Amino acid sequence: MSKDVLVIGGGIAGIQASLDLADMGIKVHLVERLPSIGGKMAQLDKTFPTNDCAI
Amino acid sequence: MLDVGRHPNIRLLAYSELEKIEGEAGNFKATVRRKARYVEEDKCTGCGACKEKCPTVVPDSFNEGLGTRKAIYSYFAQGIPSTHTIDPDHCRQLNGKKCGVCAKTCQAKAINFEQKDRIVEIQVGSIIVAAGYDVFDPKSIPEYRYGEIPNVVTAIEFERLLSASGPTSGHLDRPSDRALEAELEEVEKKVERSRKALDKYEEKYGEKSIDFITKFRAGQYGDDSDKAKWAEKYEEFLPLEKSYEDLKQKVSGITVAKRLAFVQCVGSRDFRFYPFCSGYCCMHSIKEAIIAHEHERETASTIFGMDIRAVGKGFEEYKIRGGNHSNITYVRGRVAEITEGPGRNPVVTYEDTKERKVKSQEFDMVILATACAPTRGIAELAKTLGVELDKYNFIKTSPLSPVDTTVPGIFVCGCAQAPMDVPESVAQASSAAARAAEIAFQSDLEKERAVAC
Amino acid sequence: MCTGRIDPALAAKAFRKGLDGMLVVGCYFGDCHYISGNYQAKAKLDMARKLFAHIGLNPERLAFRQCSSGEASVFVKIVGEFTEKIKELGPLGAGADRFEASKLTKKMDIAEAVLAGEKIRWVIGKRTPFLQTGNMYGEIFTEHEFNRAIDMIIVEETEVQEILAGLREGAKSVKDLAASLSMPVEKVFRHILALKRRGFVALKRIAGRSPLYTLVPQEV
Amino acid sequence: MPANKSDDIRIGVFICHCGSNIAGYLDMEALGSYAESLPHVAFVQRNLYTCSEGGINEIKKAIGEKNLNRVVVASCTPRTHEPLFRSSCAEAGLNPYLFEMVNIRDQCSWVHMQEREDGTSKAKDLIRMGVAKAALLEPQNPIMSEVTPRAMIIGGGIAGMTAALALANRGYEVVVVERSDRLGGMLLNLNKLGPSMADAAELAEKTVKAVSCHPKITVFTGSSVTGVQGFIGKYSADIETPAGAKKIDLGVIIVATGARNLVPAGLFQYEGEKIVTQLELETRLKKGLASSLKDFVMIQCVGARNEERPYCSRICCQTAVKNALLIREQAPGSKVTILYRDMQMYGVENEEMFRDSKARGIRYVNYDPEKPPRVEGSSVVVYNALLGREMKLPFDLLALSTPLLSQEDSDETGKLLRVPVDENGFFLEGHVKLKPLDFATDGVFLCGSARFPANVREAVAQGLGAASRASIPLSKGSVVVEPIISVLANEDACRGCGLCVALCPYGALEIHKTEKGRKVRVIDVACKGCGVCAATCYQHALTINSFTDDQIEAQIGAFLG
Repeated sequence: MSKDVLVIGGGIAGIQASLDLADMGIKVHLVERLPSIGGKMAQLDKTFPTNDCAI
Repeated sequence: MLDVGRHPNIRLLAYSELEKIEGEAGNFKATVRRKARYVEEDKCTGCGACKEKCPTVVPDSFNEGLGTRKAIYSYFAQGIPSTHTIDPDHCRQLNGKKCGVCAKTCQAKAINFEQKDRIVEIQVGSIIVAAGYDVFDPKSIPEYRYGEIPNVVTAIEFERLLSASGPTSGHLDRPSDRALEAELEEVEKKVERSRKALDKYEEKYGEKSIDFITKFRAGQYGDDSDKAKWAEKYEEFLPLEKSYEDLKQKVSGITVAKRLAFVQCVGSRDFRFYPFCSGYCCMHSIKEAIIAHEHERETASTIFGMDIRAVGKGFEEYKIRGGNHSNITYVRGRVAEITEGPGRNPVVTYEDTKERKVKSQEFDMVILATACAPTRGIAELAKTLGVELDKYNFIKTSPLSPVDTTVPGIFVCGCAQAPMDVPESVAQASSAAARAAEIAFQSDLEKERAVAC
Repeated sequence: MCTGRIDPALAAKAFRKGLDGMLVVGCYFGDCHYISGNYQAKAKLDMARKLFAHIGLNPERLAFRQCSSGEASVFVKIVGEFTEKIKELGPLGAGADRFEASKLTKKMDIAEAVLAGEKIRWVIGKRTPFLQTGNMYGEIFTEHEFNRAIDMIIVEETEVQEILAGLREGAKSVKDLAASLSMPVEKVFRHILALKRRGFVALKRIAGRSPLYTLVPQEV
Repeated sequence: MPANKSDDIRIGVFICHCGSNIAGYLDMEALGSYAESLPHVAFVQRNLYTCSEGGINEIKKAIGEKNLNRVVVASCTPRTHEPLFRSSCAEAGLNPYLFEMVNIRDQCSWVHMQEREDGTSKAKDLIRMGVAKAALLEPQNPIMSEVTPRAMIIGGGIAGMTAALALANRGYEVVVVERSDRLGGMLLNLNKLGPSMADAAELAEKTVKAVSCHPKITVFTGSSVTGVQGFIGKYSADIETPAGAKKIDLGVIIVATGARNLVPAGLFQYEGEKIVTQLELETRLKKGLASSLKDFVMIQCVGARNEERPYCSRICCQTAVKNALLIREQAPGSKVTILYRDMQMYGVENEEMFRDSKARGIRYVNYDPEKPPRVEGSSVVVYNALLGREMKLPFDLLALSTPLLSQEDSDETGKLLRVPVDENGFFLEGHVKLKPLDFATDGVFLCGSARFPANVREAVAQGLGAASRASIPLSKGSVVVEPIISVLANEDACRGCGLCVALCPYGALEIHKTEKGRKVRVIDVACKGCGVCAATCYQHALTINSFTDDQIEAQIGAFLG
């Protein structure tokens, strides 16, 4: 039995899932295809409806 | 994002791909290929000195190819990890040429051209798939002529043009104008080179080229081979100078894009491609139009859509605000085709369903609100994991267990499950985490479970 | 830490120490990591700018600007423009808003006291509620009314602080104070009465026919 | 700061070359000797990479050998490297809050690559400021508070029940407080759930049963929360139950109070018989439609997307399409026409259902809010833009799609929990994009239609998600907070006026009575250290650890030379 979790994809969904689990004390292995995590959201300039900066 | 990088419970395997999964819920064995970066992760400090010196310029995929990066690069400025990566397709050294400039520059001695892919095996109890989506490639819609008309761009490309950290530092320079400017620069260099060559002759013979050529053409110099070369150079120079002046004229007339058309449902709600609604694109277009208007107060945007779907919290209000304060006009209807008019301006032909007329309108730029397409490689990933896909190639779930895939212990969140916007992705990510945590703590709780009815 | 931490009195202190300009750069509205700190910062600094303008300092020397952490070029532009502006204004005390060194210190002491004052902080702090849900009587203020109220408070508080500063030099009569501060006698008298009521000022003695007022030491 | 104390201050300054990133553009030697000249500086060292293992060891060694009690590193950005340097100080036995970082790379050498002299002089300024602040730093200790391993969920609808089960299955005790006399919420009034057409009653029954007999879940029906005190990890709630008042200790709270349906009194001649709401139509469909009904008309956006209620209620279009399909099933041959403004059939399944409904002959007529439909006897008259004329649609039953409204008492619930509601009365999450299920106040979470109208699938996902968020403090067992927070540095100066309490965005300040009168108190674990209170307190009674007025002034003073 292993308690660890494998998360595939380092976009906003993968990041959030990883942080939640890690904060619960579960060890997470986050695999991302690209050289950096961030996904599509990192490419956004601002997000609606508040026009916040995306990252 | 930064928190992921420094969380003691997260092992970040960036630039890696899942190769194989064995086992079952509570006991999976994952095989992951860590691709060679040719940079040692534990030595690289992310300082970026290497990329300053790297001689090879490559289109930047983070900026959707609108800007450039080097063959050694960090994916984007604030990227985590900040470890740099050598692009093996473009690096001179890795392609058998002499270079190694980065290795010489790096004082941390982090460059390692000999690095190989590594395979790691990981034991896990559950798996969360958050593989995301791809932006639909609108090239397959012939009537929109994306890729042919330079000033027709996708929403994500436009996002990079709007971004202060993007290739235009947030100025709405049209792709055709940027190409023109690049051409001018190119021609300017040629003119300069040509001018220099002429200068040498002029100095040598103490005569202006323009005076010389009249005499030469009149045959005054006979068959002096040096003079013939001068003449040849000058004949080359003349059209070059002409095209330079023309270009300069054109470039001086360039202004930023101020008339924008947003075309909704590009690839979505379209039987030829994806029949579903991608959910976020209406709001994305409204946002881009509002930001564009913030950048340049004279900007006027028209959003062409069948329905404007503003269903999230505060979205409808945002849409109304856009109309009232940001010069946005909403037109109900589907765009039939896009053509190119004078001044490289795209022309949109559409049916105005309110007035029941086919109309055409000229814009400075057209932005295509592209569909949320299942990510490339999702079929392969699903096969590796053994999970089923739905008919559109998103990962299948059941309506009342929104994050459970068809395999116990494997969960899904975000756009890998279906198109959704950011807060929904975040909420679903937490849901998937809750389900995964249930498995992680299951053994501790089995006794208590037994008591439950 | 957040721009909301910037105490406006710090600006007065900094100008007194010899700073020529102070630029506060915060996040965009709605994007504050601390929810509303940037709104607070803007309200406080706007108020400080008004005060500085009132006492003769060019308010451009204090600026509040916004950009996001991802916008290097915007930041550069903001800093560049501000630097140019300050260069154009010249050093404080030597440029267009010329003060003598001794006067500058005095002015900044008064500015600091006003900015650190109870009244002004309550009004600025309660800006949003005043504009949205009204004051304790349920009167809702328009932006314009609120700004007028602020302007008035700035004028009054400056006068009060000037009077207190005058008294710090020793007991004085209303007439003397009015003369040295070039303020109408009735106005000084009104402030003195209010200060007396609040226990900041007391009657010391009567010199001839005019009463002399003095400061009451305050507990910290 | 007492004078005798400052004599003992020994600052170590470590200047990083960052390879050539800093050293390539600034005069490092000059920086080094300049740092040595600064007050209290006992040791200066330059490193190729201070963050490398070698650099870190040098810091640790110097702390011991040179008896340093403050450390300044002049290098890159605290965003990435401050945690590393802090923990290195701690490892060498120095309180990590006696560390100060100066950014001479991102904000200096990188910006001034062509201006070696000016860049170097700016770096000197920055180092001088850092050293001046370091001299005034005080040791701090992380703040820890235990978490009571129990969650309270307010609202026993599908979102609340899902959250309750998820937490209980993780082994935490859960208290569910439901206002009505049974669990189930809005689900109890629904017929089928689109687009799968699953039976709502079946789901309700299954979930209610699981919740009711879970050994870890206590359900209070017919009950309400009347008071909440405390903060994350240490809440105490007063619950009014039919069996009397109860007081329960809690660690976290989830708000799942749901929403209610607008009854469109006065709109489109609504009377609840022949002209009904979609919700009433659900009940009729549940019982089976009378066979006499043949012509059905639905009107969307009734009482929504107008001046009074500007928002779109998200789920009414899908409800209408679902009910239209069910009508066609129950009454084959019937006519169903939906009058709409925009069909909000977002996503994969909704759009599919929408398409399906068109294939099955459900008719859609777009109407312009400027020319809204009107009821004339047993017909609806509407202007059809496509035809360019008015149409008259007779109906046997007219269904009005009305929006979900926030609960009437959401404002009071918000005040009770010290969390905000938006202008429409829905609870306002911590961040619209990135923290949809959290509140700005730690320890309180949000899911379902209490946040914004959600369908059952979304409510389930959010219920699970909120459980995930809430389980974080529960599983840690304690809350640890960075000590860079507000402190009442001068209690005597505090007059208990409460201005800071009114301005604190996190509800982290409260007024309490002491022997010296009313004074403010900082709730450590709730404070995020924004500093608004310290910048507001006219008595200078409050300050922020590591960003005190003295420290900031010292930096400004040092900047001026």
